[in-house]
Amino acid sequence: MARVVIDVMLKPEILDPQGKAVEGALGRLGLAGVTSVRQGKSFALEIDGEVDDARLAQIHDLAGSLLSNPVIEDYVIREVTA
Amino acid sequence: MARVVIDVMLKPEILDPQGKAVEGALGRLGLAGVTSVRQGKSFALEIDGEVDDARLAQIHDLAGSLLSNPVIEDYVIREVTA
Amino acid sequence: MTRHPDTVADAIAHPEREQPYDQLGLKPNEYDDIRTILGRRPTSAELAMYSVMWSEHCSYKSSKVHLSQFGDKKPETDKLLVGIGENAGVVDVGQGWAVTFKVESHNHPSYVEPYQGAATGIGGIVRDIISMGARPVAVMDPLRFGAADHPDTRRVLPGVVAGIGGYGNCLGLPNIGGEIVFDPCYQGNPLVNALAVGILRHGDIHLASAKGVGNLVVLYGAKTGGDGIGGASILASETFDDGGPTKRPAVQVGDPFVEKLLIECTLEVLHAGLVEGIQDLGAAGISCATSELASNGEGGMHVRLDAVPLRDATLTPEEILMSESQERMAAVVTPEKIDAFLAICAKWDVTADVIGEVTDTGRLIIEWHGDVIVDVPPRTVAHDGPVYNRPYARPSWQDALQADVPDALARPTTAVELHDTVLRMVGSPNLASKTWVTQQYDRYVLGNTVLAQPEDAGVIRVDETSGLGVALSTDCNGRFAKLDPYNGAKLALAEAYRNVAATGAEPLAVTNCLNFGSPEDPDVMWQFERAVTGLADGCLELGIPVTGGNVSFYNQTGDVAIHPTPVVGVLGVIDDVALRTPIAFGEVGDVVLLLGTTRDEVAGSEWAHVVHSHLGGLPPVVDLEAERQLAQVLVAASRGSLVTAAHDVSDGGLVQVLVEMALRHHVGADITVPEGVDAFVFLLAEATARAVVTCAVDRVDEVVALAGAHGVPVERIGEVTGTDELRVGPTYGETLAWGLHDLRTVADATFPALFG
Amino acid sequence: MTMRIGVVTFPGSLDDRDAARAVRIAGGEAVALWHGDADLHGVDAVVLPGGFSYGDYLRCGAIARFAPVMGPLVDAANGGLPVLGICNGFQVLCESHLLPGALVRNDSLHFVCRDQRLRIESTTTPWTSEYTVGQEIVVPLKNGEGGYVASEAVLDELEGEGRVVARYLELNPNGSRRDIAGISNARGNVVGLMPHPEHAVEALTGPTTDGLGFFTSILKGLVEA
Ligand SMILES: Nc1ncnc2c1ncn2[C@@H]1O[C@H](COP(=O)(O)OP(=O)(O)O)[C@@H](O)[C@H]1O
Ligand SMILES: [Mg+2]
Repeated sequence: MARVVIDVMLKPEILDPQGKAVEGALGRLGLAGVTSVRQGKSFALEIDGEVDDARLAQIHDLAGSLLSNPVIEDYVIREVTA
Repeated sequence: MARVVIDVMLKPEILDPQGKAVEGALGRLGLAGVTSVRQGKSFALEIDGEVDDARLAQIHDLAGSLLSNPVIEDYVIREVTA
Repeated sequence: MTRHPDTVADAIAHPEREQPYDQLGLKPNEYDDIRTILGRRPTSAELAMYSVMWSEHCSYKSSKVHLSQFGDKKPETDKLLVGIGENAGVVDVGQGWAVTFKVESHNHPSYVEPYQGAATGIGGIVRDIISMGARPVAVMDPLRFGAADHPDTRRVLPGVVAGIGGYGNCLGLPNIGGEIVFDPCYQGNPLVNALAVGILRHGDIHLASAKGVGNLVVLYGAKTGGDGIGGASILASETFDDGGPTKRPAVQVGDPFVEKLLIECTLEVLHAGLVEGIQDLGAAGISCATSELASNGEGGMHVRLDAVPLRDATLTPEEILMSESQERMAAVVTPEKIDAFLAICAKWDVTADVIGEVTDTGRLIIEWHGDVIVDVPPRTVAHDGPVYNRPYARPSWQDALQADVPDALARPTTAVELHDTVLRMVGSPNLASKTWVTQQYDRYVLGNTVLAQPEDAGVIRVDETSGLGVALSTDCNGRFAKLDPYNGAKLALAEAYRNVAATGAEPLAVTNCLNFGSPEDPDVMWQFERAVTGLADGCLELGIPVTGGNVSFYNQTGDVAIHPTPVVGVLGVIDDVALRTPIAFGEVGDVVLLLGTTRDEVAGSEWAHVVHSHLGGLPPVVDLEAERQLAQVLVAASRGSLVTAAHDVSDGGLVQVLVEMALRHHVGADITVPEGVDAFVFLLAEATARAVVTCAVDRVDEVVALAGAHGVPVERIGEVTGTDELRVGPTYGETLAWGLHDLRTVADATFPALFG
Repeated sequence: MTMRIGVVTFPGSLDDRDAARAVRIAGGEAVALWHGDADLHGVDAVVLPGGFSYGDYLRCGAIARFAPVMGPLVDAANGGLPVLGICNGFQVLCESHLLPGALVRNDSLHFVCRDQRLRIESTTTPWTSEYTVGQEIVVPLKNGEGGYVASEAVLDELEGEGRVVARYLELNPNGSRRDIAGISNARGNVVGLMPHPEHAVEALTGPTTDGLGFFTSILKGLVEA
């Protein structure tokens, strides 16, 4: 059993309406000094067996195609635990 | 300038249709052995100044009320960097 | 980081600096023209402005010479309050009400990023409507995709549909219609056209012009980011030598929530009388808004570009001028009213900044931190761009295509074959139920939707007290246009016109979105010239003016262009929406009548497409006089409450019409094939100027008399039975019967099976 | 005396005009309430309309819940003021903890707009008193995040106390637990409903006029009170 966590976020130059809405709300609720909020997605995969190099390459492929849209998003594989 | 990252995920007992859809798609695209996928949200806050204990307490409050809905979601503050 | 910009003084001092005009899409002759206009080389900011404003998309340089026909052949009408040339045309619909509507393309962005491309297509067309002073009240989405079962269609279609729904639903605009057509010719070039309609009182019309010397220019809405400015980044890197451009996204991301606030805020400032002139920011952003406002007004403007609020502080002035960031507007406001204007923006949480003022210098002057970086006559940017009379010639293959008539295609020869052919067609992607798509769209919001999909046209109530309403339909059969672009455009017009009339509304005005391949290909240019001429002639014959539209060229992959696809939108008015005619078979015992003449016309038909993958021959005969007479019958029948249902005949022929009328409310009918008519031709030919109506038995004589009075052939073809079956006979000696449950199952299964 | 029903407009509210129209058609006076104004202006009941408040960007209703108008509204609701939350309004009521549970993304992952058959399960609320128990109605439904979820204990409690106000029939459009389309608080004065009765008040524009009962119920109840 392995666990892989992938974070997907909008590229920095892309408008993030959701982050902007949260930024506004945090300010109205009294959290001072917030200069920017970006909202991202994360995917936590539980996988049977081991995540070897081939598996990881496959996960990279899918993270860059299915889980994120490379036109507007970047991803990182944050965590791989056995 | 500090950076705070908060992860929000559905509680384990709440059905996650998006995660389910991703799970199905990963399988169809040939990633074998995926037993579960959960989709979460993350918020990256850039904050002017320092995140002291009082600030952190305030962020915990907001993470547990605004950023997540405790009825269905849990949150963790994943990262606090100066 | 403030870099030293390329100023006008620099341009004078360093006249021979090389400029990357070609990478910005300008031709050498165009660059020379700019130098002639300015009497010097342009600054890089000026080059940015000219390059984007003189692009095909903004300047209509290849289409202008042909589009002028819409003005030259404009029919006599007193209904047109604002015509071609403004953000959108405005039509008088009576009782002091006016309607503005327009359709625009967002084809290429939707291929690159389907969700955001389609979403921002809706956002852009809605801003055109609010900039006229109108409240947007509905949207429509004519769409075309490659083969339904192609893997890339599975990527593009769901994203486009989700984007249109995501943006339109969040804006609170009902989606009242559209089209979904599949054809392999659109594989690499899907068409995402978006139509918006708005209503206003006659006195509320606003125009894009900067009047009144000393008045202030306000930019309001979203902050400016680096969206859609790949070209300007090239410019920045060529001009400055400190490490090249940062990455700029080619994709624009929409924020419908901000647009909703922009709508409410704009309507409030307009109704409070705080605005002298107003313009939306679409393609070419600030370049377009400032140059158009200035050249439509006193002729001069002074802008401080550093006052533009930025989402990304690293943007260069060239990039700010070219940015296509969404959800922005520009207004001209007197100094006395500026505080009130800004207060309303604050109420709606809309960012607003004064960025300049109106002058009478005849120059558009733009400063960047005190340096003058633009000093141009605004007309030369906005209106006096290049005009090309591109070569065009009838394609060498056109004759062969027209000669390839469908006469030899095998037709069903037995009742069983005909039965199965119909079932197959009912489930084919172009004819199947579109519910999978339309149920992702809110059709109820605002509470004025009287008819929406799958009716012939969307009908919206304009005035709750009087019941005044408007009807809208968009149509185009690209196969017909490929076979004969002149008549294909007329057929698109005829179909939209007929759809509007079928609801009981009187057709009033036309908008269009002309989707074609490359204008640099003489074959395509010929198609374009023929289609525009056909549409202009058709509008003149029907007596309804073109009020505006949009041209989308370069829809082609390599040498292969899409079918010419002149999408036509027709607007009609109905005095009392309570009298509208729906398509559904209603009362059991009602008589079914066919209006119009059936001819053996199957070239370009859905049958030839589905069963034989054949495209050749000549499209159905177009008879606009017959269309006009048919429309008069349909409108009069509605006004007199003579008919209980009406549905126009088009794609798929008569049988498709009957199936749709039966399935709408699950009510069957018995249909008789008239003597001497071939059952196949009766059911599947696509002869135009036809409609099916139903009426109570005791009104048949009146309907027949009405049709007779207008010279429209009418034939009694059956009766509404209310059973579970649609029966048609005699066909090859037998009576065919399709169970409505079977038909529904077949029609409903296609989209979910394809798209999940 | 005409009863005054407040209709709150948040930034991004969309069905506020429709809700106000429904109130008028039912014979009441609709009073526009502004999200930024912490005052209910003495209305007799409140409708939180549908829409996408704050774009629904974080979670539906999550940001609206903190609007100034919600302070007095929550107090008044706890004191017995009748409140109806429709769609986004339902989401706001859950986020405000005036109603239990939460609304999550539709199980189809698509926004869905359809004419939905419902069964009215409770007529003891001030918003449903004009219906009969078991009455079937058809009203529009349109949401992207309409799946009602709550713990099994809460669901049992809702059913046990007769607080399920309406249930989906024929097809569960969004994956709601136990086909729940609407619920009330323990006292019954606060009702949340995912479908849109305000879009079914005129034969011309709605699939039916079945939704009018919500608005005639409240007006009749107020007059009799
Ligand atoms: N196919 C067309 N038929 C008629 N008018 C057109 C057509 N294409 C463009 N126009 C008109 O030319 C003007 C400029 O078009 P466009 O650049 O699309 O407007 P905008 O800048 O408001 O988006 C508009 O008035 C538009 O209606
Ligand atoms: Mg415009």
